[in-house]
Amino acid sequence: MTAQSPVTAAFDPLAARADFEILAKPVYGKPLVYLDNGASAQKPRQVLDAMRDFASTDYANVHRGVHYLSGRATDAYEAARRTVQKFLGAAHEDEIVFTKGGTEAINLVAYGYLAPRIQPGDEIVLTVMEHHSNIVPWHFLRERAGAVLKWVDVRDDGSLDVEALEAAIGPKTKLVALTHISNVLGTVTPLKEIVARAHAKGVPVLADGCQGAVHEIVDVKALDVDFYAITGHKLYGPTGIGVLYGKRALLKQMRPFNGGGEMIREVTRDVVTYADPPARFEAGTPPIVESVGLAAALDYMNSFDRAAIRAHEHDLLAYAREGVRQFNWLRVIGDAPGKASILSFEADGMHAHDLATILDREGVAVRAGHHCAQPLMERFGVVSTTRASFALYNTRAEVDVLLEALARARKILG
Amino acid sequence: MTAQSPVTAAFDPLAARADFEILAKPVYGKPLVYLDNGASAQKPRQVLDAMRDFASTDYANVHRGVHYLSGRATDAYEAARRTVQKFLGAAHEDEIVFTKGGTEAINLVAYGYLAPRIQPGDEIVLTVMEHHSNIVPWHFLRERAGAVLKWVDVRDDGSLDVEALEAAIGPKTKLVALTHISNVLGTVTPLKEIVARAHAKGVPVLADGCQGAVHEIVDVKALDVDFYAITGHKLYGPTGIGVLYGKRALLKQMRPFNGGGEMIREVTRDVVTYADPPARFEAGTPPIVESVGLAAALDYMNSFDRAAIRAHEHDLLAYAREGVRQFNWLRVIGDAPGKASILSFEADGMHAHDLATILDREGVAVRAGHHCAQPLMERFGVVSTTRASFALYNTRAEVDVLLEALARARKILG
Amino acid sequence: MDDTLRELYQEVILDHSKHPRHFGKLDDATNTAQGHNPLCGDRVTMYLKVDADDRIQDIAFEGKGCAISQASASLMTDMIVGRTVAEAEKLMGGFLHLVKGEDASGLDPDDRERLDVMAGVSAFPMRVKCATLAWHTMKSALEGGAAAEAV
Amino acid sequence: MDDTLRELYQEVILDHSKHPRHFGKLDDATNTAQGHNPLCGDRVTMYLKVDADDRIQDIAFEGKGCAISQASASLMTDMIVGRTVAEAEKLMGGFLHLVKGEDASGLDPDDRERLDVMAGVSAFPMRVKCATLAWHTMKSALEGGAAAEAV
Ligand SMILES: Cc1ncc(COP(=O)(O)O)c(C=O)c1O
Ligand SMILES: Cc1ncc(COP(=O)(O)O)c(C=O)c1O
Repeated sequence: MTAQSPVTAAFDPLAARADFEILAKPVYGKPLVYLDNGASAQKPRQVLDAMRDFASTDYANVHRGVHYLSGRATDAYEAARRTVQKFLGAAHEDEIVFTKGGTEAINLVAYGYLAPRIQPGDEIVLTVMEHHSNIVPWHFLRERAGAVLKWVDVRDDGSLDVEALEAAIGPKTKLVALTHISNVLGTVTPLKEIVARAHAKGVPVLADGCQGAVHEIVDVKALDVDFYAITGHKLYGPTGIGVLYGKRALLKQMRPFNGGGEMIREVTRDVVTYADPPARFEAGTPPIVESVGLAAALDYMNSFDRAAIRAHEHDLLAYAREGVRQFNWLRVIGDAPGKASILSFEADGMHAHDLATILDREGVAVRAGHHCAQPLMERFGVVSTTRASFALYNTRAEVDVLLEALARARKILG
Repeated sequence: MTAQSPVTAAFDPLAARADFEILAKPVYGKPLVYLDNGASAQKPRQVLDAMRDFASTDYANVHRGVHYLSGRATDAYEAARRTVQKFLGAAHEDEIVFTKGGTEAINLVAYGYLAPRIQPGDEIVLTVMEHHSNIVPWHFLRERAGAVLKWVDVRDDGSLDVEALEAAIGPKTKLVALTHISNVLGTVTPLKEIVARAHAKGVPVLADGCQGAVHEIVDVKALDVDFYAITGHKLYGPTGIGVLYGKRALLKQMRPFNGGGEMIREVTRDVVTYADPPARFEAGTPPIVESVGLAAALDYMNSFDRAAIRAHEHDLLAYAREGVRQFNWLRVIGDAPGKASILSFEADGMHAHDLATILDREGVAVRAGHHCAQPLMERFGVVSTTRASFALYNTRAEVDVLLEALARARKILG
Repeated sequence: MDDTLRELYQEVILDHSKHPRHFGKLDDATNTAQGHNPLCGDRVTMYLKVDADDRIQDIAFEGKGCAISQASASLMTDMIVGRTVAEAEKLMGGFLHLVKGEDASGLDPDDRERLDVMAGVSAFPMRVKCATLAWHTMKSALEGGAAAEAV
Repeated sequence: MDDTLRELYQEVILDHSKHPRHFGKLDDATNTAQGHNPLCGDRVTMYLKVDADDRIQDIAFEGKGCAISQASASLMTDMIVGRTVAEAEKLMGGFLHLVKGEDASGLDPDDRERLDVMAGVSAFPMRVKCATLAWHTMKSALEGGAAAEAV
């Protein structure tokens, strides 16, 4: 392999890079090689401009005003909802609930859907590779309502055993909560098949799509998934916003989560009645400017051939995976077939934090730690890993810098 | 009175106006007169620039990375916390919890503090002038846990009867939840005195400061209030962020609300332990860029003499209050002494929505409706009101435009 | 004065809103429904008397609201009485097109002319809900009377 | 190579981290505590044997961690054994100043010299918690053994 990307790739990461000002700014006098995209992606100027322009042209609070700016802001906010709807392939715009992030989207399902339905002993099926955001809300239901968590293991290569998952679904299972893509292993779960099997047993499925929506082309209708959670800041969009997709029929049955303005139909001293979804779940002033930024981010992604982005990311992963084979002191964790562009590894005698510190001084930003996935760390018998995660703007040349920096770290620490 | 502000005012609204690009943009070919500040304030370029600069220079996810950008972002986020701490006069920075808005800040108290402490029949004291955001979370506790809501009335001028409030606090009262400033009446409640009386009966007080922090100079230590909720977008800051101030000792006793990354100490398959405040309540990726924007907004406010801003706002209110006396068909709702710069009114034979539509075409943005305060509407026997609310950038000349537009509306509809 | 405003608040509209036709209750109503505009808190109650031939024999409404919603309700009741349910629903379809600024050519020319006073609403997207509330409530009454909400 | 990195990962540090002194358990410990760095999940357990005169007779630690935290623990145990509790706490105060890049002139010159290998940490604010974990845990053990967290 060479540092040149194959000519077949229709996607040009260098052209895209120009949209990300921050990538051109050196750290410690060295070019920034930003490989911490799994934690958060950088934002293109199209997103930052859209937000600033909106805030300085059309801003007001939404929904309840009859004046010009309020109308403009409401239109922008609702247009953003439709942009998300199309991005996820949802049937209806009222299936799109804006939240403050991916974590809150999952908590909304826990509080609004599951909590009123849980009896002591009822089960929630989840996998050992879940992010804490898709674990702790269920632990709450264990602590507070006696729910039982049923953990499904992954194979040594990080792939999910669908049979094992199906076997874990029993008569007391109330929900399957699993990730679409593991933020540590890169594993892509066969969501459509899992949903079909869970539905055959009458159990709904919540997919944590915080990584999934970044790397896969999602169609919630085709997946038939019941809930799908995404987060703006990993999708090249702003912080402070996420989305819960929920099937209309399920959202309608859910009780509200936060109480406040906008989510009510009527409030008196004695009684309160609630608005229909999605308003029922959007209490208070929503992330208005952020909705505009999120729509701009999705538009940005769609301005490319998304399959070509995907191919580019897979190329980077393959190139990096091949590159680290030269290091016999390095063990990759997660090698599932078809996995997304996330590379976690452990290094003999080198702690992830030391490694990350040395890489950092070479300009290479990676993540070191448990990645909010402690049960998975335990599964693989590690305390932490080092993780390089690739976005559309990364290049093979950057992978080369990573590899060189790894070799240098070995020299320093080895 | 004349359209000139008194020369004694140290604050120059025209100079400040220049910081707000949107105010210079005409609507329907007329100068924008933005008097919907109670719903949301416009943002100065200092805020928009700070956010954009941060996003294109120092952005990464916070807290868990060891790389350069992660350190920069974490520092900025924690510096924002200290800026808020100083703004509110809090004793400790860990008493500042970032939320997605004012509504969520109040819900955090309902879910994290009060829910585990409520027995059927326990009482929550609140006033009839609360915003739905400080009503519905307590209705949830009524619906779900049998709490009883005790409503304290206001006088005909909109002022709060402190004796009546004290009398409503009984042995079963678990919380007093009241606004610092009414978003409809402009009434400023005597918070310090109320807190003292509630504490004398052993009851903690939550103040809804979403309007209070905008118009008053707040010192939570001096007020001795237990919880104080604020929202970014009304403070000339971004959407998608708010703050709960909570006394350290109380926050420590609270259980978590949202579950996810960052708020845990350790997660295993069977057990989860939680981080200390404020992290315990900040599950998931927080509103990082928004924290920078909020800090910039507070810095912006503090770049002026805040007492002078307050005097300017009071001058606008007095000028407008005087101005509407000429309209014998108009009834002001809320005339409490010392009230903040919010003017609500009802007009004979003219529905608030019709009025607001006509004002809008004159470039005047006001709010029409129930202002998320239906119990208060009921108290005053109206379905809706028209509300003009003044910010630091408004001028007497704008009040004149409002008055002319009102006269014109009367001609059209009267 | 702004032309679109003059168009919105025409004499006819203001007259309808100040002196609404068919305002009140119907004691022998066969169909009723409540409508609610959560934006402003306005509500309307619609009473209809439908005979065995599905003809709307009588109609009345109660409630408070802005000039647009009151005028729309008044005009609607005036126009609908005596029509069959199917005709009323067809009229409603045309009306919705009209106030949203869409193609309303499906309307009978006479109806189109009478409804024309409401066409100005299309320039005020934030007020469309006010204009349609009575109509949605009427439809909801015909369908069995669940609470209607302005949409 | 970056000078600050060379400063951080000096031979002495790497040697301490690879061959930590006083690594293991103390069966007759009078004081123990667990420390935890939530950032990376690292943990350390500290065992101390304090005699009637408040002198630290023996000390040992167990746990996994990065080079910085291991070296810091190793160096600390080496330096602290034989001191009184008060002396250990004074040393800790100076150490904290040193790794935060603050004025550490309160340290005894000999101690200052031995601790100097850790001074490089001050250029890496995100790693200060790694360096201080063992010290906080030691303090927590002396205070009665509640779990310590890197701060
Ligand atoms: C798989 C996965 N789920 C959930 C989350 C939580 O998203 P957020 O922190 O934006 O709420 C993340 C990212 O942190 C993630 O990678
Ligand atoms: C008094 C008061 N409380 C609470 C809120 C809710 O704030 P937010 O909508 O930002 O959550 C508002 C504003 O809408 C308010 O005016």
